[in-house]
Amino acid sequence: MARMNMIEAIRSAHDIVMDRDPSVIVLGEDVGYFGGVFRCTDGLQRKYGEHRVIDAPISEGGIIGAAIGMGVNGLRPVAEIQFADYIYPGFDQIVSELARLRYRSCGEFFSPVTIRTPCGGGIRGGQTHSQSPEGIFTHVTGIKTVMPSNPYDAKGLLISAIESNDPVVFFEPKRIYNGPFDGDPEKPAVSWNSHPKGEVPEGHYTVPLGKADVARPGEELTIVTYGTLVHIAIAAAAETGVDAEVIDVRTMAPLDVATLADSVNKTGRCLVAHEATRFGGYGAELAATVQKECFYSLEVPIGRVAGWDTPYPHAFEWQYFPGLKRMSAGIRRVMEAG
Amino acid sequence: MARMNMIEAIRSAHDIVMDRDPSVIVLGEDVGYFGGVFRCTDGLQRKYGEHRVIDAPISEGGIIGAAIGMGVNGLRPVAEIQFADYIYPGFDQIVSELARLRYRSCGEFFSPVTIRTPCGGGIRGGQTHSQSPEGIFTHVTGIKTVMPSNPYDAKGLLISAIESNDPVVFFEPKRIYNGPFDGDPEKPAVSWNSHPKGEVPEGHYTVPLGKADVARPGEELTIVTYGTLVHIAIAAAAETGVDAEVIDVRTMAPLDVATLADSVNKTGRCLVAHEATRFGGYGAELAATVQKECFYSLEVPIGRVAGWDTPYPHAFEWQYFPGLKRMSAGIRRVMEAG
Amino acid sequence: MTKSRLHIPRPTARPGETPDFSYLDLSPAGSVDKPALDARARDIEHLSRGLVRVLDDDHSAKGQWDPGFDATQLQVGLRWMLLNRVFDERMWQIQRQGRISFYMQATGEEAVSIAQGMALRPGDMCFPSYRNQGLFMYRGVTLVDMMCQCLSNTRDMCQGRQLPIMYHSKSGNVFSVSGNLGTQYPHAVGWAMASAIKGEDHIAASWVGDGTTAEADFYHALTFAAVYQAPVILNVVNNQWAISTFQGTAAGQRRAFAARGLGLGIPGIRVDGNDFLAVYSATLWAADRARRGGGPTLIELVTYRGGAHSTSDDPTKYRPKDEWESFPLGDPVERLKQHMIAEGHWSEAKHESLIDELRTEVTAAWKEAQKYGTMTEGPWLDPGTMFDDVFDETPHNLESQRRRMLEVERGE
Amino acid sequence: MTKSRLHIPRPTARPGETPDFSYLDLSPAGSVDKPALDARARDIEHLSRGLVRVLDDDHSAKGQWDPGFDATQLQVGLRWMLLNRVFDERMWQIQRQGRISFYMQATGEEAVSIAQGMALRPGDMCFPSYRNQGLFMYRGVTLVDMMCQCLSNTRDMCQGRQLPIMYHSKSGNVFSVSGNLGTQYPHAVGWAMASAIKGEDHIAASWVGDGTTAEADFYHALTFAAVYQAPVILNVVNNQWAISTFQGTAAGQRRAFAARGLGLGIPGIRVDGNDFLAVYSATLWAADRARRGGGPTLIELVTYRGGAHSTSDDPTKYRPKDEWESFPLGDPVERLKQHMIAEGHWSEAKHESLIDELRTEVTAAWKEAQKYGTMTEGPWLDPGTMFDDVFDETPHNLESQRRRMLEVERGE
Ligand SMILES: Cc1ncc(C[n+]2csc(CCOP(=O)(O)OP(=O)(O)O)c2C)c(N)n1
Ligand SMILES: Cc1ncc(C[n+]2csc(CCOP(=O)(O)OP(=O)(O)O)c2C)c(N)n1
Ligand SMILES: [Mg+2]
Ligand SMILES: [Mg+2]
Repeated sequence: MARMNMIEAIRSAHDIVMDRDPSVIVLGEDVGYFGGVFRCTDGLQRKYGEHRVIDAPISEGGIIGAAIGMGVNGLRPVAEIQFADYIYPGFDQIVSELARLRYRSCGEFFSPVTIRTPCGGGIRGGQTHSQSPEGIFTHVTGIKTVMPSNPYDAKGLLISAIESNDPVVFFEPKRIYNGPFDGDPEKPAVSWNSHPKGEVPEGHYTVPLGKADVARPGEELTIVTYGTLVHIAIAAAAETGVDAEVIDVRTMAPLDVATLADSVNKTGRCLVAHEATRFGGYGAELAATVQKECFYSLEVPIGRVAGWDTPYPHAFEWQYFPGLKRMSAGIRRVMEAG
Repeated sequence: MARMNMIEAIRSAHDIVMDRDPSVIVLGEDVGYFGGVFRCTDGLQRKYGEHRVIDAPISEGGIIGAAIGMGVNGLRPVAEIQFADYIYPGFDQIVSELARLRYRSCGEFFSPVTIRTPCGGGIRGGQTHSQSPEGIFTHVTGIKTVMPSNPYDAKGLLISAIESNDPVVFFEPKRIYNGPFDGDPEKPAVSWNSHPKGEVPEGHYTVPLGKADVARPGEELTIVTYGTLVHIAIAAAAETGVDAEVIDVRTMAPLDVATLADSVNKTGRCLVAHEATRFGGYGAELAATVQKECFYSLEVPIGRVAGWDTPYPHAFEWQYFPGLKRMSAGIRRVMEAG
Repeated sequence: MTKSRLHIPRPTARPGETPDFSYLDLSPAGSVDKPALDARARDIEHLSRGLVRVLDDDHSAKGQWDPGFDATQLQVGLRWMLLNRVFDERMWQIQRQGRISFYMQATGEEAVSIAQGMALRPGDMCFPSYRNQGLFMYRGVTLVDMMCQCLSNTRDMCQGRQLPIMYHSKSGNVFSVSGNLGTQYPHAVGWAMASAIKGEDHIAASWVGDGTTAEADFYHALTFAAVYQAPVILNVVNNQWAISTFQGTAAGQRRAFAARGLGLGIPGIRVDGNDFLAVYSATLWAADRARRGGGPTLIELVTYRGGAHSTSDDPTKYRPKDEWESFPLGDPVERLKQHMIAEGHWSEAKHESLIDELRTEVTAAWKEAQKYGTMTEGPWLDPGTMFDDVFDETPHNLESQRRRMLEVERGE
Repeated sequence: MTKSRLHIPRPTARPGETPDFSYLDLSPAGSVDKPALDARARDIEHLSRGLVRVLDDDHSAKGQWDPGFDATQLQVGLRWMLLNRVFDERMWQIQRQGRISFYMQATGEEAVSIAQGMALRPGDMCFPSYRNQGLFMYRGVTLVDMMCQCLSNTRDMCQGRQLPIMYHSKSGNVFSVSGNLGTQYPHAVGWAMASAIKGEDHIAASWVGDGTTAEADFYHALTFAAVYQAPVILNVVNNQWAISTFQGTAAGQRRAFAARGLGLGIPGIRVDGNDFLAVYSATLWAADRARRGGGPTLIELVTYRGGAHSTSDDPTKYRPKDEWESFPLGDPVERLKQHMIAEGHWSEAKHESLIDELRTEVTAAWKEAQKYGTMTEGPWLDPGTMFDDVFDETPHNLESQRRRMLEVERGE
């Protein structure tokens, strides 16, 4: 076992898979010589060559389009989109092609592309470096969507994604690349060093796609969330003294309904939380599913804590971002209801 | 009053607004000389000239990008995207620019673009002429999303959209361009001629954005839906003999929560229905909102009837499309639950 | 408003007006020289201005681009072009009779799929547009299989999931046709990049229409092809029309589509798309160049969309009825036939009997195809299959939707 | 895997290697002729190959592109370029001291914003990239206002909603800077189309970097500009680098960016971007041409990104430390200064005192800006304003979110 932060875990996942399978190639803006603006691919070009770790033109549509073609020709491309905020120029290729190729050709053609992209706020990055667009992808059938919340899962899920024959959009919550974050911007940064999920095997292992994780067991309330907010939910449970069960969704689509339902059927209360804007977000699906599956166990309405329905406001990110304050307020609301 | 089908009503809306306001211009693929593949802009170029009704290159991204610039320069562009299935190449311009321009410039710049696009299935159009992508847009703050279900609303809402200073994505359910449709593909087509909502004033009037409509009053169950499915819901109420209240959402964002909540608080049962795939769709937001607002009135879980979570399957559209059969089954399920 | 200064591109003729193709720059057959395979892109920019033609008005083959075909090769070409045409005619009728829901012809453009198909090797991968049915035929998809796709019947290669004409052929190395314009172009480039990465010498080819050149994916493909010198042939089938808009609406008015890649260093060849020999020869040149590491070539095939855009279209609404008849590059089938007659390889009688033979073949295929089901008669596909192939393995949520769908169908 | 044949574009030098700009095609000052304003696009394609230069190595102005500036005009240009540079230097330090969160310099590229700003008329609309701060300054945005934006303080024109440097100026006709690369390019074309539709003679101009030319919006803009002959100037600021990738990764290796529009019939001019006079003159030519209905022009400004990409970047990781010093086109400020000295309009002493004056101005502005709030000290913006301007009128759901937000802030 080694100690890794999320960046190192992601890099290690690439390394392990590239070493085993020569068909795995990496492409994206600044991923090659430079190793990526977040360093997630650092050293890979030196090790695997310029023909397997490719600096791409600044063209998200072209990157995804070309990756699809490479995948059809037997490669297993891992494409990095520098920030999730910049994925939209490639959206048509994802929705109209990547997600539907296997279906429309009855399995004759498919392209096992993994698209990695850092997402989320809390880093003073302003509107175009902070978005959480996962809810736009979870509605697209034919792709799997993943967001890990710690180095161990990041590596295991990324290996699963790259080895999967299905296209995967892999969101990386950049706020916790270097350490878990409990949602209080005033507190000093911590590192993955002392966190159990910062212990990561050096070799090959997988975390299965499609399985949620109970990040904190509890009895009084279920918090369903993912990414950075998993840690904030755990911190808020401590702060409020509520014995919350925190479910880390991990794979957003397909969703592990059973793990959610079991928990809410036990606790009778549910809070759904994400950074993305609330209206029409992925949390709506979580709430809709939970109300359906757990209607007769639910004691109070399902609460939602999410980014407000505005663009990401640079200077107000700590009023906007669902940090400790808002998570705790959300918990209290659900506990006091009924 | 005149009799109009939805195409005529949409054409009339253009005509009325273009006549009043010389800054209104129309652009899109085949909209000019030819009058649009669905004829929605037929005759407008002859009347208003090639400089106000503009045949555009086949470039949805360019159409929306250029429209934004025109809007910034004082025009009021109405852009047609030939099929909603082809809107994705323009997605980045919608999300990153159109929706955020006013916000990021604190109101100094904005662009009052209306994007019209035919959506939905049931016309044997296969995957790329049948999609219902509204759920991808309702999650994008800064744009309004609209879908009318009849000629009267189509004209009134479209005039509101064009006259609004906010960007609007205006979905047109092509299945009911020529007549309402009760969801039974075996039955002969009907026309708007005999439908009360086919009576449309020739002149200027508006239907306000942001207001839902009670399309059928009822006491036993609330069906929340929009577009083509409004008519199918009404037909299914008749078929099942359930006294359902059918709410036509009309404006999907911002949502008229009060009208929904009032109805469900009255009936105690709710079915949400749309053509789009179910997972992560707009129906999830409807269900999440209703469970929150009406928790203590709800007698049974909110049901969802929607397209299955597969790409649109050409030959199986009548198993896939939420027609009369599935709507009635959905009603029965909700009525029999509890 | 004051007087507008916006330039509006206008076609030279609209319904009721006299067709006028004076805007088309033509060069005489044989007048464009054929550069060496290793010519530098900058030294062959003139190929994007001229028009590579082999077949002259007197039906002889002229110049350096003449591939020097023997009688058999010519007959193979003619046969497949004719089959494409006869097939299209028949499918059009079948649609008109309401027996399939939709169809698109390649009438007048058959040289594109057939001559280019012949110039490529079987291991080369094709990323077609919806007007490349000829490629599928030439690469081994049977007429019955193509018809079954259009019928969405029990033998449909798409298992009912796709609109008619959205074929695919893994064994024939022809990619799945997409309804979204131009999306296949960057796939071809990515495929070609993969071929180069693997050190293989297969190349890729893709096709888009003149109108589609305005889509982002067209440019994405050109950019990536230029940067990585991908072994790919990027074809623009300039059939003058994109539904109701003419090629000027795609910025074809000032400079030929063949020039679209020059600014990225991609050589462009403007070819008489109705000249079977010229199309073959230009394609082979570009393929050989790509295979030797010479990188991408953009080929513009100047042709004319002889028919309606699709069965949903009525072209008399936006262009002169008789425009095709005035098209200076004629009809590819007719031109090859006349050449073969002039060469002594062919006759009107042989031609007629070939047409008869092909019609019979198509009729037989249609008869057989219907056995696997039609729009009105069974056997039927199992609708439960609609949940397959969304993913590699069908996840539980789709399995339960499958069950629920069957319940609803049974009236539960 | 077998040996890959993929072409990988490589910069001529990486850290530790000797800078090598031999790949840059240069023409001597005055060697490129200046065509008539109504020259046809096809007749001036050579402008995309040469390099329009006015300032010669001996600091004199040469040739037809010399705008013949008087001393005052030259001083205006120098003053604004210097202000841009001094401002950038100061803001960079301020960021390094942690007093603003982010910054981007235009070091080495100041001629672009200033000379082009001077060549355009106030009624012309600019759609800038994030490196066009000089345009905002020149068009009347005060240093204090720019600093307040970077501070997100109570006087911030963006009311705290935007990352530093994302300025906008309605009164100065400079559009809101976007963090998404290239999206402003089609806006400029649409704006220009609207100007033409309205029969006005205002033109639009936009700027992107060499790397950004690979984005779809670059091509969308070119296509629409070509089709409608929009009165627009489309600038590519080729500063050789796009973060860590060099211009070859954007397909700049085989053909200059100025040629990118030739295939659409858009004339391209390749200009020495560090030659204040050449930049001014080429821009004025393109502007006059556009204003007369001559349509769009693509201008490539060949320059060098003298600094890091942004405060988040460390260029020593990917390019030689001293590359800028070897850049054959030098430094635009230095070159204009030397020209003015050579012309007898200027002196080292005057230059030094101008720098002092500008530094004082910038220091005063910084002092004032801080009064409106800093990252650590008030006054503060009201976070409730974050719900404004999402729509024209704030809908009820946002109003209730505003209330809820304030409740949570108060600990409710
Ligand atoms: C992304 C997208 N936009 C619009 C359409 C609708 N459409 C289908 S074919 C067509 C015209 C294409 O013209 P061209 O590229 O010239 O090809 P041709 O039909 O002439 O072969 C249009 C606009 C589409 N299929 N996809
Ligand atoms: C759509 C999009 N993709 C990626 C980025 C990240 N990014 C910001 S600047 C930059 C490099 C741009 O290089 P260039 O266009 O040459 O401009 P320069 O910085 O050199 O002025 C990149 C990749 C972005 N902002 N937007
Ligand atoms: Mg065409
Ligand atoms: Mg650059």
